[in-house]
Amino acid sequence: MDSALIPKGVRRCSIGQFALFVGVVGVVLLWGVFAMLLCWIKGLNQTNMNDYYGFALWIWADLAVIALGGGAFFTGFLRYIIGKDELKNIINYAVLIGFICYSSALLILAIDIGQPLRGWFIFWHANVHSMLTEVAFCLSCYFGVLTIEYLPLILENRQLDKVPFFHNLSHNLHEVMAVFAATGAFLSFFHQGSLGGVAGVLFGRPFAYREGIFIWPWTFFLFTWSAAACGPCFTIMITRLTEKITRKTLVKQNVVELLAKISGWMLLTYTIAKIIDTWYWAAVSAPAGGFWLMDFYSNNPLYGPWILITEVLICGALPACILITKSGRKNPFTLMIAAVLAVIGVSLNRWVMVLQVMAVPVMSFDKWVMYSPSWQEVATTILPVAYGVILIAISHRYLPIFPQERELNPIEN
Amino acid sequence: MFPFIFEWMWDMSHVVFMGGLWYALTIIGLGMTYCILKAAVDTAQGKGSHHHE
Amino acid sequence: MKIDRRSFLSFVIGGAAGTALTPLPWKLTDDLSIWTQMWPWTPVPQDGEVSYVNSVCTLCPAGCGISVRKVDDRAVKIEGMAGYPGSNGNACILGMAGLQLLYSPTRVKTPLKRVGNRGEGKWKAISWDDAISEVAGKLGELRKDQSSAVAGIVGSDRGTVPQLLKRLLTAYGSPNFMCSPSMDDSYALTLKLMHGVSASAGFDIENANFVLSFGSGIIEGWGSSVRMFKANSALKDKKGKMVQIEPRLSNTAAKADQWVPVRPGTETVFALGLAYVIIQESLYNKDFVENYTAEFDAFRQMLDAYSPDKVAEITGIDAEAITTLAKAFAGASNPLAVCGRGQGTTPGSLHEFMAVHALNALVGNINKKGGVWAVPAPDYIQWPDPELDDIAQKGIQTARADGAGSEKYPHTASLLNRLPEVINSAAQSPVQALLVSGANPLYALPDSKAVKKAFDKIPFIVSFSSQMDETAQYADIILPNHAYLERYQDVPTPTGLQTPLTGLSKPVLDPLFDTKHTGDAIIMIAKALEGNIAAAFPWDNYEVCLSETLGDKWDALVENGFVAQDFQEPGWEGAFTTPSGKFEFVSKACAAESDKPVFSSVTPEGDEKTYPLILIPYDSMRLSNGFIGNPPFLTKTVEDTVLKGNDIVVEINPATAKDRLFSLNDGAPAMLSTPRGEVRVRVHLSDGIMPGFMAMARGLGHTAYDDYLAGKGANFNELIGPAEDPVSGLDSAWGIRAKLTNVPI
Amino acid sequence: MSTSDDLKTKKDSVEAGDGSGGFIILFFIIGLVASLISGWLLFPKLLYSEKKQPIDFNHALHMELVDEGCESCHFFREDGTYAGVPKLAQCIDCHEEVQGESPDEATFVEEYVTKGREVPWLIYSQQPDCVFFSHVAHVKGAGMDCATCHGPIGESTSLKVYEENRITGYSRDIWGKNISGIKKHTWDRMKMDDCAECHVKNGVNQSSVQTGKGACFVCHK
Amino acid sequence: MKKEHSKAKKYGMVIDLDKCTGCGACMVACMAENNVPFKKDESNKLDSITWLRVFKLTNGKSFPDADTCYLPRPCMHCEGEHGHAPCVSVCPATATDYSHETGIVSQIYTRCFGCRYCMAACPYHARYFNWWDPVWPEGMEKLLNPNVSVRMRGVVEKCSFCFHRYQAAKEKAYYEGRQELEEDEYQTACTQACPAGAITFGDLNNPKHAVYELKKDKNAFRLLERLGTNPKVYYISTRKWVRQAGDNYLEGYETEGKVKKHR
Repeated sequence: MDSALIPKGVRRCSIGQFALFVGVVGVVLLWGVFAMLLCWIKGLNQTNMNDYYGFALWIWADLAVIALGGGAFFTGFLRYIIGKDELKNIINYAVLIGFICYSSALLILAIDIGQPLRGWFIFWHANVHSMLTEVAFCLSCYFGVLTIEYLPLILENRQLDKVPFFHNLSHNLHEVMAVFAATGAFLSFFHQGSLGGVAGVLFGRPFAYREGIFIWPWTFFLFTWSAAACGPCFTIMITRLTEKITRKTLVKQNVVELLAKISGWMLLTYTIAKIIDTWYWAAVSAPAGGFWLMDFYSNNPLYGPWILITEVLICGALPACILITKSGRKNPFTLMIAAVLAVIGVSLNRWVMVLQVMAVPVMSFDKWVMYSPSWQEVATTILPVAYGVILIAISHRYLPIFPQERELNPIEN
Repeated sequence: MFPFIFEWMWDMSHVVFMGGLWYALTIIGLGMTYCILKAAVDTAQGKGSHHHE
Repeated sequence: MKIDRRSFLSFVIGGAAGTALTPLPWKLTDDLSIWTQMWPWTPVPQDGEVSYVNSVCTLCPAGCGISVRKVDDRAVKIEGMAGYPGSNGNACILGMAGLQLLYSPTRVKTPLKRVGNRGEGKWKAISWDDAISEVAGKLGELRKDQSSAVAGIVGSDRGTVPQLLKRLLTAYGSPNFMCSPSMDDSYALTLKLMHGVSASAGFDIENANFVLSFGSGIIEGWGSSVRMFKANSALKDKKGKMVQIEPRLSNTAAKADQWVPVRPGTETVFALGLAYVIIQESLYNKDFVENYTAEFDAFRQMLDAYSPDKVAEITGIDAEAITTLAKAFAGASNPLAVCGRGQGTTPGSLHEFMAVHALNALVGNINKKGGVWAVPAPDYIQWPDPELDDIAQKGIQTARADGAGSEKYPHTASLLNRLPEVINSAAQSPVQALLVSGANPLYALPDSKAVKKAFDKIPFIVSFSSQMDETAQYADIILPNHAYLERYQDVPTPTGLQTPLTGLSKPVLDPLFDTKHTGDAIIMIAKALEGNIAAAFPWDNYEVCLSETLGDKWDALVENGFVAQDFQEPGWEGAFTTPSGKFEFVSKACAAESDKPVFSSVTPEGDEKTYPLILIPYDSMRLSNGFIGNPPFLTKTVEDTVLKGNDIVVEINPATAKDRLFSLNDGAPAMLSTPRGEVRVRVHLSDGIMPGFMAMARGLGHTAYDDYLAGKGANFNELIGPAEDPVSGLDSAWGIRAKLTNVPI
Repeated sequence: MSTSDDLKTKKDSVEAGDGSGGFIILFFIIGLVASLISGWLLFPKLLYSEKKQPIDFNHALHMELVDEGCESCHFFREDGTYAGVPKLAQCIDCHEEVQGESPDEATFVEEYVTKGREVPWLIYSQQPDCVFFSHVAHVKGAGMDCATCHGPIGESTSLKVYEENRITGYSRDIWGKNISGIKKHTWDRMKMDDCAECHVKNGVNQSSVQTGKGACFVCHK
Repeated sequence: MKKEHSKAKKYGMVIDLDKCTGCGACMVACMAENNVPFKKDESNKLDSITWLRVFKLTNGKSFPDADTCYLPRPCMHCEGEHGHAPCVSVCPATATDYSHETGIVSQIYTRCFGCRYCMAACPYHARYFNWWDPVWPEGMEKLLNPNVSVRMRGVVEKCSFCFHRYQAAKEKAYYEGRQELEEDEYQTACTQACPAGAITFGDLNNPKHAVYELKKDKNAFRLLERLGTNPKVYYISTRKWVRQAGDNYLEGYETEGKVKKHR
């Protein structure tokens, strides 16, 4: 029925099966949309956030999806700037994942603010000293870049490509893609960092505060670094997941391995940097603010030292070691384990840098405050996941996302 | 965001930050304009209509 | 021309491009954001001319001078009135939230007649004429054969409005005029017995430099709170000392220089222990004791039983500390001992008052600078006695329903706390009609269940409340008073002030609703009853009555808000009019009491086996616990260790919480039961409460008022019963045995 | 995936390219012009609702009768606050009886003066609630004339129509008569930028850490 | 700018915790003055707008050595370094600002778009978000103060040191042809209300104002001073444990010389 739209030379499931799949995920999406409308119409009292948790699940989700979407900029950076040409076979997917992550982040931000109709103030009345301003600008600009990067993919749809203008546009965009990618990488380095800066500049919160250079606290660099390290892991993870679902190999092993290797080294160096940062913070910055390290990890039901060990060692050092060893990344199972761990690690880091920052009492007479999200928060956080799944499903079905698919899955007639 | 807005100051922060921003926006804008215009010219020249055949 | 897809698309793109070049999208974006600045459902306060109107606050007996800020005809804020004696420029937390009472949705806006069952909340609005004739009709009917069956309950008996009600009852033929009891009654009785005078106690705390407080919440609303706060700060500035004797670390205890956590109920013993040391060490004021007191030897003999060691055993405070404290107290140049627990809303044990007052006598600071003064009652109300017809003559001779003035309690004027039991134990209620003004007995009397039961037996209840409080909700007719900022009212000497003072509460703004001053309502009822009753009320209306009563003070009062009487420290000479003509350490009146020891303590109700713990109340400035319901602002300031959601939180020592059959965590729910009632609570583990005890805030658990107050927490009075003081008959209960049980979650 | 399908589309595109190219541009222009007209002309008409003042007022006439100019009626209270539009109490001295023959005057006396009702004037220069504007700071402090900001209202003989933004509820005079926000006189527009313009020029309260200009609390409450 | 700083005012507060009775009058005065909304249930203190909140400190000892102290916490109006308070520099839309002229940290409700970054930045929890539409029971909106704008749902609000009173005092001064304000002309609602006289307010830079000397008291301290927030609210307590609790005193960590001082 929709065969005219499907790329040539590849096999897709029946339209019925596809519609069923999209329909099921669509229900989840609608649930999220309902929750979103509740938040917009009734206000943020629909959430479990409070005056101690001004930032909560949503901001975590924002930080996490942007870190995970970091695969797009870093792969782009490697492909177009460094010149790792093999990566062209996975860049499309990385861009798509990035596009989903960034559009989701923007949507979540639009729900998260108390006055959505005033959202544009962040641009118009920008305070350039605020890390959030930097985030907003870079995020929006980079989202624009991602859209531009995603655009030729859309235009390569079999039917659209037939329109000469679109065909030419797509062709031209490819020609200058390196420029966009470079701009995107430039923006990304900044906003990934400024997301780290969001927590790092909070000198009233010794748990989050870090020293740094110029206006940038160390978390600025750590965030960029970790996004560059873990973003590609997420791309790998989603690629593998897509392959499992479609029961097809879509990207050649050597491409994945190359990305995994680079990711591994990034992760390793990041982990080392993170350990140094943690040590300096525990030994110097925190005590200067009146806190021992363990003050941050005791007297509360959740945040114990386990979280530090999990984040840095189990989800940092361990996957890094797997990925930098050849056998580790050759074995699909350990590769997947490493990717998943890295993804958990970076998500956990973002959780800590948002939620634990809020939980730690700063005044000695204040209390640890725990938080659990309301269903509306959960639903609106799942909304982008559903949206992402649908967009991936549609894109995969109708667009030539994986250049190697035809070669890897020849149709036998 | 613009120099005519109340919050704007002619200081280092604004020059660096907004400079970076407008630089990026200019590149993106120029790049897109170039691509669209060139695509239009190409189309007018008849490119791309039969390339699959 | 065929409009195909492409043409349409082109049209749309052209339209979009064009629109972007018009102000439309930009102006809309801007206007939508501006719309959020002025959401129609968010109120915008109207601006106008600012003015200040001075008045006197009548929300509690402290009577602070207030200055109400108005914007045009709206009252927007209450502040303190500078220069007002005692409160000088400040008001308390409740006083400042007073506008929420004025503008409260729970105001009674028009006379109401009950149409549903009692307490059901079904009312019919009626006209004032109908309301007055209804009340007068009912009273007229009753007067035929049982005039003494009409009772009146007021908050305090001072001031013209309560006196008008009293006059109405007298002319009508009923002796049953009752006031809400408080520590002022106990102090008055103490002065009557020990000084032999009819006076209220004034505390020259500003000049004291050692304050020994027996559980009095000096900075928690005891006496005139604002004045006490100022005195406390002044004490800090001049490096004076404050010692707090109390089982719980109250704010006063925390701020005191020394906190002496005696076992509750043993305060009397502790005071006597101090007296023992003072006498033993010969630290007492020889001049005063030798020349102006009687029964000193009897007192000294009685004290033999209170050596520091024995007192230590009973009170739990070690002997050395007792001795040190006694010496410090007696050694201070201006020591002052005060009592009356918490805010002094319950009268307490008369023996305790007398024991504490004996300490003041020992150090000779009675009627002296920095001491306790006997302040004569205000004398401006000089109405001729009403003419009494036969019915009235006969009626007022009848014995009072509450037993006050009887053989058993000859010294006490009013015993409202005994009324519920008297009614409940009688076959037919001795009270057939009840008029309630400025009081909320259904909430504020101990053992609310019994009070309600008693009220059920009273066929006709009239409330004069301006708010729909518990008692008003239970009334048959409500004759709503103006809110306190809408009316004239004389304000007698603030409680505890050492110099007589008359204040005048003035209307700050015109009445918002169809209400009438209770004074006017009483006059109207009297006129409707005709005969000698009407004759007893020669005034056209209340304002005339008030201005005539205040006479030459009126103009000054209207002008300045108060008239201070020139009053010096009374001194000792001729100050005592007891049978001996001297200060009596051991009053004959008490000694007449059978063979019991002269100074006794009160034990809490309930048996220890069933109820291993003891529940005590505590007062907080943030909770109004009198007849005024907490306004929303106050309730907002209540900490979550006092009220959480709708659960009241009780303080319990962590050691006690662990000691129970089940272990309780902070914030855990539990059932609290006493011999009188049971409520669901949450526990707050606090190191500030003595092990074995629990403390619960007073002022919550209202069933009336609006959603901002009703149903929040529990009323302490539902859990405690009254304990009759053997001398005064007043309520002397300070706590009740209780237990905690687990609640299934 | 049929080849015939492909062929058909190709034919379409060829036709479109040849035949309807002109139409496409024409439609583009139609769309452009239509939107320009509606955005510039229709939109402002729809955005504002026109409201008439309860009664008309002749400023010029009153100016002749008073001694102290604007401040005769628009005065400062003793606490320095600005009384704004006069209250009935001020008018009543002269207007207890109907003066002259204007029907508005008759309405004023009958509807408002006799009944003791305040006139619900619509205030052209009413700033939003978030704005704190101190008249006294400008008039007494800086010695400015009323007309500097308000224009020659004192010379007007009748009140203009009050236009209210349907979305924001603000007077049109705040944003300005001109929909594009262009102004000729100071009184054409009363937005934050207009206040700031003068404050910056004169160096008033330039104490903000964030902007180096006026601190927010100078004009906001 | 530098020159302006020297003669600039720096309004601040000194709160004597020995005198504070914890009565809460300051809280109510603040709420009444500043149109702070109230809900039916305010017992969840994590969602209860209280510009000035009185905290209760405990010394952690057991009966009968336990001790408590109340600590009123308005907005600290942090100066940070050169006016870069923790909250001011993070606000993306310039809705909060620091004025060198008064030293007051402002919050503009109509500019704020509710991102709550400032709340994350403030260690004192002095900032509150309007999670709910403010609702006054019928008739009670009459007590709203026209000098303070009512906040709408979805924005952050906080103590302004009753800045509208400064504006009002200035208006009076202009009317009377003056430029400068006397100490008593501008006082916050809480200062004025405190029955115990525990709060003193004035210009920390002005030797004629009471706060100038009070802040130098040997028992004076500021909350979380070592974080470098440079707050303008000082506290005085003769109790050592209170002073230590106020600034996260670290047992065994030599802080001498390491604590950032911004006096």
